[in-house]
Amino acid sequence: MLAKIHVTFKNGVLDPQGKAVHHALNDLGFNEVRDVTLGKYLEIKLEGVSAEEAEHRVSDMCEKLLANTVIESYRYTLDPTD
Amino acid sequence: MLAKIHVTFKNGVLDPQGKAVHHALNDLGFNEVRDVTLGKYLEIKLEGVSAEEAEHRVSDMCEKLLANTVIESYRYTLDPTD
Amino acid sequence: MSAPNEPEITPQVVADHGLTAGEYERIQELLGRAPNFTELGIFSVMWSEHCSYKSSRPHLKTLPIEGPRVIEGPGENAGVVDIGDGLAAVFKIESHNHPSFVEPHQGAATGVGGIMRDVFTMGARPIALLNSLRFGEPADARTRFLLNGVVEGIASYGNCTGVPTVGGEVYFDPCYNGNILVNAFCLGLVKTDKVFRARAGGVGNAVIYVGSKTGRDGIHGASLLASAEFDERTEEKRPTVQVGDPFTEKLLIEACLELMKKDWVIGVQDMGAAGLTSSSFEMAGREGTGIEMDLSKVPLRETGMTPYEILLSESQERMLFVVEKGHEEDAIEIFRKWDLDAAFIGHVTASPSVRILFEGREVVNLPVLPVVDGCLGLERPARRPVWLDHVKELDLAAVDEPAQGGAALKALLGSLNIASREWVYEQYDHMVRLNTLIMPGSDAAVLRVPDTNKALAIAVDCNSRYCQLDPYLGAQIAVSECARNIACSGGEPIGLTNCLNFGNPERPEIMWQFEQAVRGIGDACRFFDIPVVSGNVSLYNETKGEAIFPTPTVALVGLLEDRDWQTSQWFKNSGDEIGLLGETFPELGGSEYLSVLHKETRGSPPALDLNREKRLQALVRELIHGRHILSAHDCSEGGLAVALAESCISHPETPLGAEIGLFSPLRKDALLFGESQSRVVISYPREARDTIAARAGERKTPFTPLGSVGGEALAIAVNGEEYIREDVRTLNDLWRGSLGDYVRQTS
Amino acid sequence: MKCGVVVFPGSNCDHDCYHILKHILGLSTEWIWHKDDADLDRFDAVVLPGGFSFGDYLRPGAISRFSPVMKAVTRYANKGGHILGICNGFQILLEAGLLPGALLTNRSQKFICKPVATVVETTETPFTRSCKKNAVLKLPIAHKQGNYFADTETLQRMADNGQVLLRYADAAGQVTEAANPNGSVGNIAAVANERKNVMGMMPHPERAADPLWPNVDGQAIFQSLIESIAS
Ligand SMILES: Nc1ncnc2c1ncn2[C@@H]1O[C@H](COP(=O)(O)OP(=O)(O)O)[C@@H](O)[C@H]1O
Ligand SMILES: [Mg+2]
Repeated sequence: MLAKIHVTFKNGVLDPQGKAVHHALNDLGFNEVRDVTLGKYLEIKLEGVSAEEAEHRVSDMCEKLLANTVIESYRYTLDPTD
Repeated sequence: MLAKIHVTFKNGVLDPQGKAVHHALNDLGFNEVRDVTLGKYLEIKLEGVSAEEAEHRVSDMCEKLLANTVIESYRYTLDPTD
Repeated sequence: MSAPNEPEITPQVVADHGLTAGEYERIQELLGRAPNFTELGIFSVMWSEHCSYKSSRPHLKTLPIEGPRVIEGPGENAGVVDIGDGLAAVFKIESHNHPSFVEPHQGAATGVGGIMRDVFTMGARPIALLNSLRFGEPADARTRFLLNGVVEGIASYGNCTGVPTVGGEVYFDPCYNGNILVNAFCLGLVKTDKVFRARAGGVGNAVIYVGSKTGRDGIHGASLLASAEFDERTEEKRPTVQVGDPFTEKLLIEACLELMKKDWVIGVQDMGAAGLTSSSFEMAGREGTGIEMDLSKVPLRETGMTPYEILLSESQERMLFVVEKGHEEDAIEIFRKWDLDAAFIGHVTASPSVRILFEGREVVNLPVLPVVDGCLGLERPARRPVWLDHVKELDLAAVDEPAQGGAALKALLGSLNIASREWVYEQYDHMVRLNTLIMPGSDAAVLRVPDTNKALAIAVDCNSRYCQLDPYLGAQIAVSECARNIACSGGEPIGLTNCLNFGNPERPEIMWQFEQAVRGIGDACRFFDIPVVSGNVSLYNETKGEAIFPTPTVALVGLLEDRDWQTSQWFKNSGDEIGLLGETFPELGGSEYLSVLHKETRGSPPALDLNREKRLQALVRELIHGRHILSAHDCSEGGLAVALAESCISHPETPLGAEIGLFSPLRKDALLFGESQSRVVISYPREARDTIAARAGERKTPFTPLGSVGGEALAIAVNGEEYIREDVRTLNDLWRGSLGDYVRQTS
Repeated sequence: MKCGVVVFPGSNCDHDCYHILKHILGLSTEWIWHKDDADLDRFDAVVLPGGFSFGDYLRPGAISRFSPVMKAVTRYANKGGHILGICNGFQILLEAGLLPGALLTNRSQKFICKPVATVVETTETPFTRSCKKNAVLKLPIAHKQGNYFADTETLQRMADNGQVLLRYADAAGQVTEAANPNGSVGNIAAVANERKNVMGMMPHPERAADPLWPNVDGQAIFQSLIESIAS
């Protein structure tokens, strides 16, 4: 079972890295770039859990460790074949 | 147009952050976790480019700036509706 | 006049803004009309406890703030103290407690950013950061998370801006379970004739906004959150947490210092709590002028922001400048060079009011003084807590005296309040800019003053357990101990800044603690002739009715006329002699020993005789300046035994042993672990002993040779019988490892 | 001898390098602004100092390598000019492809500031020529991304070609796992390009070069440069 997790800043929270990348891309001549956000992407391999359990466990991991829910939100998908 | 870009470590590159997260998850009692990789996730909003152009431009951004191809690989999708 | 679609003002809206009905009435009286919604927002932040100091002001007025070296005392963004050679030290300490509890990394990071801006606002280049941290009980899983996050946040911000973090303190106590403390200190250097002030002078001069764009972050953050107790509802009321951008701060430092070299810069203030509102009103207020500005010109990060939001945003890394008319473009050009946003948003006016336009219409028009000064100081009632009578009792006869002292010494060295802070300061760049002569790990950090032969010593201190048991005495001890740390490093204190962390001032017991502590600081400073030049008050550190121990943290800056006087706490050579300056009394009240080994916080804190303390410090300095002693370490938490052990093992490279012989009628635990004040452990070459004895005699300070440096063990005999013998490597591993082990350990 | 110190936005060891070169070593030293891409031929050596250029956002060095000055730095390198990248400067040279490998986050995931010991592996470079082979240099580190990585092939080529200059070691000069502060492969602390005119190092020689502090081991690096240029 593979959990694919995206952690990104909530709306309105300053994303200094995204801002810097945006700036850099414009400087490099990518003038079509209007906005950049930079987040985290995790792949977590799980073993010995059912799909339902995994659902619950992964959301628990996000809440407890992977996302800082004060400023970040998260979403994930579970891939049972992986 | 929204480009969604995943940057992850290449095979064979030790991912110290992924390892640390793996460790921390095990410590928190998530014993079902077998492996963790930690990468970056970027969303880039583009304006005034066609889908073909975007394809080309985004791959260019990745090669030049967004990934360090000595250690990282990247993949992306383009979402024309966003 | 008002912005479109503003809510109507109802009693509920007034209450939600943290204003009482009485205060709202007073606002109407002062204005001669009702404020509109945006104006109400302005009053709400400016009259909040955080900005108005309404509970604390009457007491703070009693602090001694004058001295021959003082260039700017409290009232400006930071205090300024002359250090000679045409230079001044600029410093201040400030709290970021509530945000750090909610989001430790960003809360602590933005705390560091804020205090740095206070310092470079004065025209000074920041050269040192310190911090004073308080966490709850170690067993609480959240404590580890908070400690990790706070330290990482401080590191991320300080390291990136290239300002070294050179010292601080970390304590754990259950009283901080729901309210951690994060107090950040910054020191900068400025030429005395280049000190800038937060003033909007010169009618017609231009008001320039610089730094990051304004977003919706932290609206009512510092002001409201720091002006009310925590409860379950705080979670929901929580404003968007501010995320720090240390890179922008670094650019801002460089750009501002570059701009401040120009002689057409009139005044500047950072946008801290209450953002654009407080900076504009306060700059006008100090000068007796007014400001007119157009919010449509403010660089914004988000769309659809209202004037209310723009004025109250606490987005980080922003400053407000006033420059001479005609130099708008020159100023903006400098910021452009550093790729920073900057905009010409308004000008200084003669009439003492702030007039704010947005999209062509007037949305605010308020007289300056009622806003900045109109909030009435509160004479809050104060009452001594009755529980004090109970906790002061301590029956030593009921406390077991251990037959051997080794186990107690090891327990103390491995306890989290005494163990080495290496795990913390290794994460801080404490060397950048090449000024740090004495790095973290000694009584005070010492930094050279570039281009002179001088150095500055800096330390922060507060034993809040003492303050809980006796806030007046505890506060006096904080000042004394801090000054002692400076003396041990070779310096003479020249200025103090303080951060007063207390519970809810609406409770008379808390107000009593506050009043006592302020009096304690004031009396001690007057006695030592140390001016208080800046400070900060953090109230409402209380969750569900549980207040923290009173924690009046003080930070002192000391001057070394000759940087070669710099002295560290660790023993230097085998064969040197070890001695004690000062006297030990049977005092275990409020000690770390009682807390760690007997799980008790009770009794009276150790007595303090200010005269004795002053003589001791003068003696230590005299011995250092005369090059008679090689190390000096003050006895604080854990007493004499811990001070001796630290002098053995805190050497950055090689721990050294010591053979000690004590003779005393006291109980052995009081002798070794009691925390009697005004004591310093020194080491010196044998031949210096007579000189030291003579000087000590002149200063009427007891001097007792205790033994010598050397060997593999710390061995302490009492009245001829061995009481402690421990391998120094064992002690070293225990002391250095335990904080890191604690953090890495899992619950 | 004339040195240039490049200033990127967010450089913060620029003053320290300048101080050591100019005031301690007495070399003529100039600042180079990152937006300036004029030729660097007037310099005998160019230093890319430590810090957090562009905040280290995205990856340390990732954005800085596109500053106009990097065009000049690359031309200078190709002509054989001496370039020393320290800490963040090393990271930038790697991102620019002027040195082999990459730097990952420290094994501990923490920023580490402390003195460490390194052992000199080769003295046949302009940056180490006045050191003794296997000499131990005590130098401070201060970084969060100093965990050096290169693939096996690259490492082999570097070893064969003498491109590893310093490795983390214990006080006796033994390269041990316990002496590895950040997880770098093979304890690598400093590397050079094939031609040996470009060096990158994570430790800060400029923090161990002012006699006001007891340790001046870092002077060996600068002295080597001075000797090479003189000869
Ligand atoms: N938060 C911190 N940041 C940096 N250095 C710290 C911190 N806490 C403690 N230190 C350093 O660790 C040493 C010991 O701290 P402390 O026990 O408070 O000293 P003392 O007993 O002399 O008051 C000091 O050098 C202090 O500056
Ligand atoms: Mg202390």
